[in-house]
Amino acid sequence: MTRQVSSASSHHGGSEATDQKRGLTVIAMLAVFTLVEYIFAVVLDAPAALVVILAAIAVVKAWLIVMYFMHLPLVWQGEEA
Amino acid sequence: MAAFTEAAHAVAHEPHDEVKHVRMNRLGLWLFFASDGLVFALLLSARFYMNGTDTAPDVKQWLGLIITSVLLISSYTAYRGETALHHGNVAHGRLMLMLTILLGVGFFAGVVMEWSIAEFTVSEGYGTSFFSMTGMHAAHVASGVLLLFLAWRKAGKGYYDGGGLKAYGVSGVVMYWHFVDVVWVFFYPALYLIK
Amino acid sequence: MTRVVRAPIVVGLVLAIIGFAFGAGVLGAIRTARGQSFWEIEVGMSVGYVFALIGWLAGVGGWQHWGREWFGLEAKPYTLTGWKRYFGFSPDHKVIGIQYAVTFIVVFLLSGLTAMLIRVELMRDGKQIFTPDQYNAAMGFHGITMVAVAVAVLLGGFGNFIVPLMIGARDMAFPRLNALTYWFVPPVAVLLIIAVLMGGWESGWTAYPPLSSLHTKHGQVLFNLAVITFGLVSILGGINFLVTIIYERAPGMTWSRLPIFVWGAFAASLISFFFTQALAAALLMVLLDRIAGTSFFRQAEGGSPVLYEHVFWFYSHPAVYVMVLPGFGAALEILSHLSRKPLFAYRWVAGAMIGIVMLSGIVWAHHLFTSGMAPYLHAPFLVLTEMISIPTGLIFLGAIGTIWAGKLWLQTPMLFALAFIFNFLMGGVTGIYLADVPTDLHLQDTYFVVAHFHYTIVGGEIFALFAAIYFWFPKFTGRMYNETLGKIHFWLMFIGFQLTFIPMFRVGIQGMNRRIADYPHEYAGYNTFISLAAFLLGSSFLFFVWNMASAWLKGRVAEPNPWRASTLEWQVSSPPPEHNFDEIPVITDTPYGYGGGPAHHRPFAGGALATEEG
Amino acid sequence: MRRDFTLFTIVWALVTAASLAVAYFILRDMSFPTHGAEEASVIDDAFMALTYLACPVFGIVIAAMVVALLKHRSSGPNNGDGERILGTGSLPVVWFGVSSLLCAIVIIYPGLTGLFELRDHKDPDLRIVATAQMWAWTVEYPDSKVKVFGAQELVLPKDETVEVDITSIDILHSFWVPAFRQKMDAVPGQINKIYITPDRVGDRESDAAYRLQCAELCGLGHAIMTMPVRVVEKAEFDAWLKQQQSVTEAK
Repeated sequence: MTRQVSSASSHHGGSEATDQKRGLTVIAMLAVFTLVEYIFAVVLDAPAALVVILAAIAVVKAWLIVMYFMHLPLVWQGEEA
Repeated sequence: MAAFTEAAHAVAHEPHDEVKHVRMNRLGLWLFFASDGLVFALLLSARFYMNGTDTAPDVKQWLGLIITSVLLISSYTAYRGETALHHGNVAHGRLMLMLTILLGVGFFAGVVMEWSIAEFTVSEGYGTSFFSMTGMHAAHVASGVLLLFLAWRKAGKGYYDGGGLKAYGVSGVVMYWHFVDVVWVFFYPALYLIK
Repeated sequence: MTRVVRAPIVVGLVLAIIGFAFGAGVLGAIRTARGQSFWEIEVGMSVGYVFALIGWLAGVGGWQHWGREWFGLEAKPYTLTGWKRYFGFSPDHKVIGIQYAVTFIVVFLLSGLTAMLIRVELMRDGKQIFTPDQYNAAMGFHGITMVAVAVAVLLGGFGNFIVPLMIGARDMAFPRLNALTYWFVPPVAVLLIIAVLMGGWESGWTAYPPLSSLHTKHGQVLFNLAVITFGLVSILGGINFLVTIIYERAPGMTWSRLPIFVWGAFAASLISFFFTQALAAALLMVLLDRIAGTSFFRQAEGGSPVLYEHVFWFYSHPAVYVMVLPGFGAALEILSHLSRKPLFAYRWVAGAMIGIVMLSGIVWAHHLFTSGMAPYLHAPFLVLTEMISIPTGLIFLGAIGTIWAGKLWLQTPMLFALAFIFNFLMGGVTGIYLADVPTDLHLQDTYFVVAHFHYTIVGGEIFALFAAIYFWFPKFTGRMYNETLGKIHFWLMFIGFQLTFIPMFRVGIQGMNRRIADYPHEYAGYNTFISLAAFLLGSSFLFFVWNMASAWLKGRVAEPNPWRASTLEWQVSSPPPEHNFDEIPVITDTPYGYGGGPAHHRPFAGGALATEEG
Repeated sequence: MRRDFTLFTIVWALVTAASLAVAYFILRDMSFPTHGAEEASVIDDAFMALTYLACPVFGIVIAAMVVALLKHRSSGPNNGDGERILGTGSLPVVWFGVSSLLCAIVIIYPGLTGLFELRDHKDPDLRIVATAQMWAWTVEYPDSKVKVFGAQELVLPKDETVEVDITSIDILHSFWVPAFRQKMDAVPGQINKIYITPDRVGDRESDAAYRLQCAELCGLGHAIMTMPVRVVEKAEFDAWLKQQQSVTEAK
């Protein structure tokens, strides 16, 4: 009843080192996005456009966390035994 | 919260299929996130309803950036801790959990500082949104720190030795921590950055 | 003596008091340090209550059987047996089901008594027994307790008891969470009773600000805390049902083989786990405006009462489907078994339930047609709200298709289920008038609305509840109720109900608005009639209580399957054995094997599940 | 089966006819409070249209129940089963289609048409400001600087379109005169408008429908938060206004 899942997107697929490396990639992307958010907020003087841009970036950041840190796909993919 | 759905196995009348058990807990936890997320979503909507896209000119941008970074980094350490425990590397996992706890406390201290130096009051329109949103979020951070501490303690007593599904308890707590982070991902721009 | 002292409820009470003192004390110390008075009643009660709640839950069993594990200690085993299980922390879904059912039926009767008092007051114009203040307190108490009963009694009581049996599971997915969830209920009752003793709150069960955030008595704070706590019951219970139904079904129990009551519970849980937080958010805003000085509802700061109405109805409209969906399920289930026919158009009915869930979240603003919300919202919400009639119509098709050409066995549960069809028809049809903006402008906040929602919730859900009570009574208790008393109860309740609420439609159209302690003399005639009819309705419950009490204590011992029904819960003994099934059954066909269909769920004699061939 | 359908059709026709007759001959004349404004027609017509549409729908369910109850009773579970009708055929599809169609009709008429008719206001001849507070109404006639308060009367001219600006100074209340049908909440800090054209002379003395009633729970005095309403001919109204003006000036 359980499938062995090693989907790259979701979970501790391989060795600890691979997993840790993926975490580093994700946090790096999050850091970059946060910096981009901040820079936009400082330099862009168009409130309406800013709201849209920030909302879009926030969605991407949330997606990264939900998919790679919280392993959302495991809800339907199942656990590795 | 995470541990609400953790480990109901003691009362199961026959040895549950462990995999199924973890699947149920995981789904229950996500349903809880969806439900709890609605409170934050509604507070966020109320913020736009009340204040439009204005933010107070005197929010401390530097402080906002610092606590945001602290919380993001804590998500990374939490991930490292979870991964380590999942692979049975208890010592490293505990170290990372402790680091997460410290960062969480740091974030909490940042919010307290922000509250005490804020130049607007809770009864102003913007203050209403700001204090209620950060307050609700900080309460979740505090409970998350508590849960992380319990997980750290149990890890020290050998409850997660062997990793894999045995370490699901840690995963649950860490997921809760990430959830609190996701909320902040939306709150930060809404409270600090838009103008 | 020590036994009494160690009883879970006593320990819980002691820890609750200690918790309250701790919370209020720490708050007082902080306040004193900041140069404020030590005790401020509303903040003090709120903070104290949070710790009292934690103390209560820990003391009543949460710590012994669960919390210890979080600290790396061994959880204590469950030692209570017999009737004492019902007064402690029990992970058994059957015990929890009875806890919910009995608690909420008692609350229902109390709240009904309040309604009788309200009808005494309204019997004539002018003051009878209540001052306007007391009237508002009674009305608010009746409102919120009945809402709580309606949300929890079918889902909490019957859902907990029946759903795991129906799907062939040994228990719910999270048994301890289930037990903990139930023990949130007593604090809610205590808070509401204290609130009434403190003079009540003037804002009814809807608690609209700025009345609730600026003007009402301290009871408002207790009301808000109680409802937020009750929200947790709804949310955690909903999550538990969803995970149970998704993961704990017996082998072969596919989605298209679920008994319809399980579908009803599933659909209602989808709503309650998600939307309930909106109620918590709305009441939290009111609470913060009162105790923390925020400005959610102060126009000058950008806040608005209309904001509250949106957030509040975003939950409170879907809430009515949390109430009626399990009612639909129970009534259709009973109609099928007691007509000895398969449920008509099963897939359409199950689909309609999910359709109602999907529509329920996008119709809330029809409560705001007269509130001064943005005019461009009127047309879309009119359209969406009217669309709810389509899935509801399919439920009716299922009901009348099921009794068509059946073999109707008119026992008490069947009578209640048939009355459910009629009442909900009345409620559904009158709902159209309220979804339609032009008529709603006149009818909003009148007795027409009162009559309408009593037809849907009392006529619909509560009639289905009584159908369920009589139908599953033998399964719950192992004894049979008295059929004659049951029928007397039914006819008195049915007739009393019609005579009470039909005139309310008319008096509402005529111009009598709701929630008033007094009304113009012109409406007195109708109200006298309504009050007398309401007393008839109220008297029917005397027969109910008598019947239940005497049957439970010394009724005839029931067979495992007195109805010869085909679903799984009837294939085990009455009451069911502790672990439900000695062997998890394997399901091979639909639950409604009547009329020459496959007979895999067919009744059998004896206490254990018969193993059926292929 | 066949005879069931015959009986069903007869009962359905009877119930429908009877309920239509009740609606047409009794409800239409007796249900509503006094028709005191032009806009009331939109609402009353909508009400009756919905009632007529509801009658046959009501009849279907009642007829099905009557047939089942009259012809298919059983005295116990051992008398065999009903027919195995699963409802997997085309009936649910037809039912779904017809109910969707009915729903669409109701949405368009009387729903949307009525909504737009009420929205389509003529130019008002008179503007009044109704201000709610706990627990009394103040009505102001801004053009003539007249104010009435509490137990005084709200007087309106017949056949003139009145714009009512509704607001509140403390909490939520609601402006409702049953004779005029429309209802609108008084929200602090916000002005909500309705338009009414009284078309019949009347007053509170003889008719409870001529009362301004708060229709949103507002605490202790909610029930008694009323103000008598009187609709008079234009000439009489002008005289009343003049008299009130002199009273105001005398103060």
